[in-house]
Amino acid sequence: MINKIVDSYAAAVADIRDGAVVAVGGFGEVGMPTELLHALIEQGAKDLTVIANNAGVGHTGLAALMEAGRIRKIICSFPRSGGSVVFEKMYAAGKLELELVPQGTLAERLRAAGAGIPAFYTPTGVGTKLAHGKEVREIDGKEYVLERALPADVALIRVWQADRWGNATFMLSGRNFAHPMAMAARQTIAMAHGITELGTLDPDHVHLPGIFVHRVVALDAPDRRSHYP
Amino acid sequence: MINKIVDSYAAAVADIRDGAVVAVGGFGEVGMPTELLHALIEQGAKDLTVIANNAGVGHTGLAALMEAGRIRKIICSFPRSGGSVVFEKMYAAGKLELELVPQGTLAERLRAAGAGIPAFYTPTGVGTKLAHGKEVREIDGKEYVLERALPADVALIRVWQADRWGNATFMLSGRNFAHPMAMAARQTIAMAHGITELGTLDPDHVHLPGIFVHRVVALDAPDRRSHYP
Amino acid sequence: MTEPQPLSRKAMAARAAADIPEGWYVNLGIGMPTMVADYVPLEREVVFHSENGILGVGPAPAKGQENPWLVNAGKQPITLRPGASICHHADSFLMIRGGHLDLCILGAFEVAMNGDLANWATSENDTAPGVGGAMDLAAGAKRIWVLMEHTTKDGRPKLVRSCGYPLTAPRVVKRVYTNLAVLDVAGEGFVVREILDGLSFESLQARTDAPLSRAPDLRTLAAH
Amino acid sequence: MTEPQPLSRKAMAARAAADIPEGWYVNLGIGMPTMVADYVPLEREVVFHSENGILGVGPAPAKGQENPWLVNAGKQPITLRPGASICHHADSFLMIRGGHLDLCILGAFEVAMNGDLANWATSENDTAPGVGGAMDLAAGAKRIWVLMEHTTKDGRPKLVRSCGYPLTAPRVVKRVYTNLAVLDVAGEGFVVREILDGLSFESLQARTDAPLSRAPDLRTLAAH
Repeated sequence: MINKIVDSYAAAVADIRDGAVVAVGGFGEVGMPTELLHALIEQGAKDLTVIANNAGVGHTGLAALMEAGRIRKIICSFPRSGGSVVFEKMYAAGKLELELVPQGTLAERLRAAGAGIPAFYTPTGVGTKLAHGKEVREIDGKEYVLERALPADVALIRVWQADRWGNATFMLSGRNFAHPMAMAARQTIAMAHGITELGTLDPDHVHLPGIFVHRVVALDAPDRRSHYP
Repeated sequence: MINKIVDSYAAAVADIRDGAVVAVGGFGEVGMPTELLHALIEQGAKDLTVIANNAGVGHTGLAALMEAGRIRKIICSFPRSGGSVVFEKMYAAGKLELELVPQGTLAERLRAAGAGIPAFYTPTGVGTKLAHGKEVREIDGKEYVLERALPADVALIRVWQADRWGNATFMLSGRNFAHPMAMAARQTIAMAHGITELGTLDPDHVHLPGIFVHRVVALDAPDRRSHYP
Repeated sequence: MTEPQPLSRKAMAARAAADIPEGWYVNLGIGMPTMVADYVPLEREVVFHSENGILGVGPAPAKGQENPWLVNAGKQPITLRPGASICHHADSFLMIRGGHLDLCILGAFEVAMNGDLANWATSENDTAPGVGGAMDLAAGAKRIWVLMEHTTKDGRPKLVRSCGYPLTAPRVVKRVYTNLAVLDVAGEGFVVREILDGLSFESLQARTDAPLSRAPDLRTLAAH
Repeated sequence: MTEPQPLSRKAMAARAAADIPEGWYVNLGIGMPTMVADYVPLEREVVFHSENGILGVGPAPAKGQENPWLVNAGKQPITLRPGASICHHADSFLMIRGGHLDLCILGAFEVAMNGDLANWATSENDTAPGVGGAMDLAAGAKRIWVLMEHTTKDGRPKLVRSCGYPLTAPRVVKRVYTNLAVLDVAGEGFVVREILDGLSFESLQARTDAPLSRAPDLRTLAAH
């Protein structure tokens, strides 16, 4: 029997290694896998490269992981936003490397990694400083920049419902980056607001097929820790 | 009020022009927009380039359009299958140009056109005769072939339900190529098994957002002609 | 002669809103552009897109009716209108980058007369600017309109011959709505289509770095 | 000495099926490979993928129970099993091309000792061959196994030093299941892991173009 459901956050993140590239779902706070990030702090992995749209808010979730000194580099589109206090302090202090990527290029580079596409051309960024050092090529009279796939070792995502095969649905704008990140990662770990019996999700309406999900933990697993510290 | 619903097949296909590139949904017979193809025969556009996974079966639908001499070139992955009698005769007689594309490359080239990606690298086809004449590039020690986006002027697709904004759902394996084709086309024309009131489709479960659909005709429109001639 | 009162932010948003025809798919940038939606009546059906995978953004929810799972690109609570749909981020940016949006209205630091847009970083040395979806929108939408004050707070022109700030995308802006005028990008300058009632063309030129010319049917800019 | 009876097509499918562990995501090529699913018991959960956007293909439907909206890549009616999901063609091939499938079992015209696969066109001059998803599967899946007769109908070897037919993909095949043997690709030849009961190694070599070697634990090929 395939059973991707584990019974604790600790088990879910148990084998994330030092130096891993970790994609973190969420757009702002919506869809952010906060509890998985807190479990990752407990777990202790360090020297991480994090892929996320934002660089954390306040002192919980991604910001807490950052504040704990576990993140070496962050790849994101919009690091500074209301409340990104930890990022700003650590970046200014030179304790954090930043790779700034246009938001659509970020999503597309993740999908490309999932699709076996090592590189693709895009008009986004042409003629800007974010294209510096990248190959620019004229195709049919228009210039494009070559962007590389962005694979991850692990993706941490928040889903609405999930079954033991890892099939998942999302709730409204909670979907955002979770889908391309799950495609891009060798191991996707999902925290689910509800665990549902195999066969109860409509095959026409599974958002994220189980092939992209490797481990599932229920939101209310016993070691849930939504606030940190 | 946005209303993409037209009241006849004739109106749906009215402005497809000679020489157009027409993407035709369906995998085998499932999801094939047969009635739209018959309306296109009536409409008279010729010198068409057709993008489709298969090259038609029997003497209806795509095969009928082909037999009527309207197709100059077909871009597909699997032209010959049980019953592809029209294709085989016309191809052997030199009346049809064929561009053979691996099925996944076909789907990805369509999506790329929809995504504003003019070209991408893929391992599919490397070291085969389908890579002849194409750029091959080594990236991180592995060889890839450069494939170009495949945009269409028009996509003809069959959907399950649709509303007046063009939002659509699919039924099971009827989904197949319709989605990437709708993304790739400047104008997507959908025939719908059911027309539903705006607001009745669950926003979380719209398969094809209306931004990709430009015209909708109900399956049972008065000029439905499912068999040809 | 006293100068007339520039348009308020609300009036600017309303002016841009008046030019959006029914049926367009439109993305509104964070800040003032987001206000444009408030001035498009629901019965004129315009489909608003938000980068985080939403097509069919509706009006802001009533206080206390916010759905925590439903925010726009600015992370503000929103509603969906009938006909809305949700997609993931890669598909959402496919809509943007694939040229499926009819229009994107953005704010800007500077717009150059050749259409160059600078709206993401204020200097080459900015410590950690965020680019967000600005470059994708600027490069991908069918049309880019800019909605911004005509000058900076300290009076420096924002419609310039050549951008001093880092570019978001070259040659993409088609039209600019300011608190003083509506202008089209014209390559060698800007064409003034509408000018604030009571403001002289010379005064407008004095607040603009790039050369201005009059549209044949130059009209008065009024709140809508 | 009379030669033993080669494995039937069903026995070949069953033999390959025996090697698929629970939990793998597996695509089965059209024809004999599709039969492999019949020999994986439902309680050993293997998730079968079909190119046309199906994950979780179940057994063939009973006569009269066919759903016209539900076919596999060979256009045969199928069922879905609990846990199945549907996606569009681009996402379906993303699964294939992105290395998400643990295994793909394909038929072949020829397999070369370096793993080269030829299974889509029988000659350079074939008038209109169909490639379908063969090249995507061959280049994309984590493992490629081939299921085919050991020789052509007229006795020519299909396990060759070098493919004569147009390639589907170079150096991708890991293992071959034939009606006479189970063999691993070994670069300079094939390693025989199992051989049909009663067939001599020399007889097998005589029907094989590429050089064969014995696996240290060479076993007898038996129907499963």
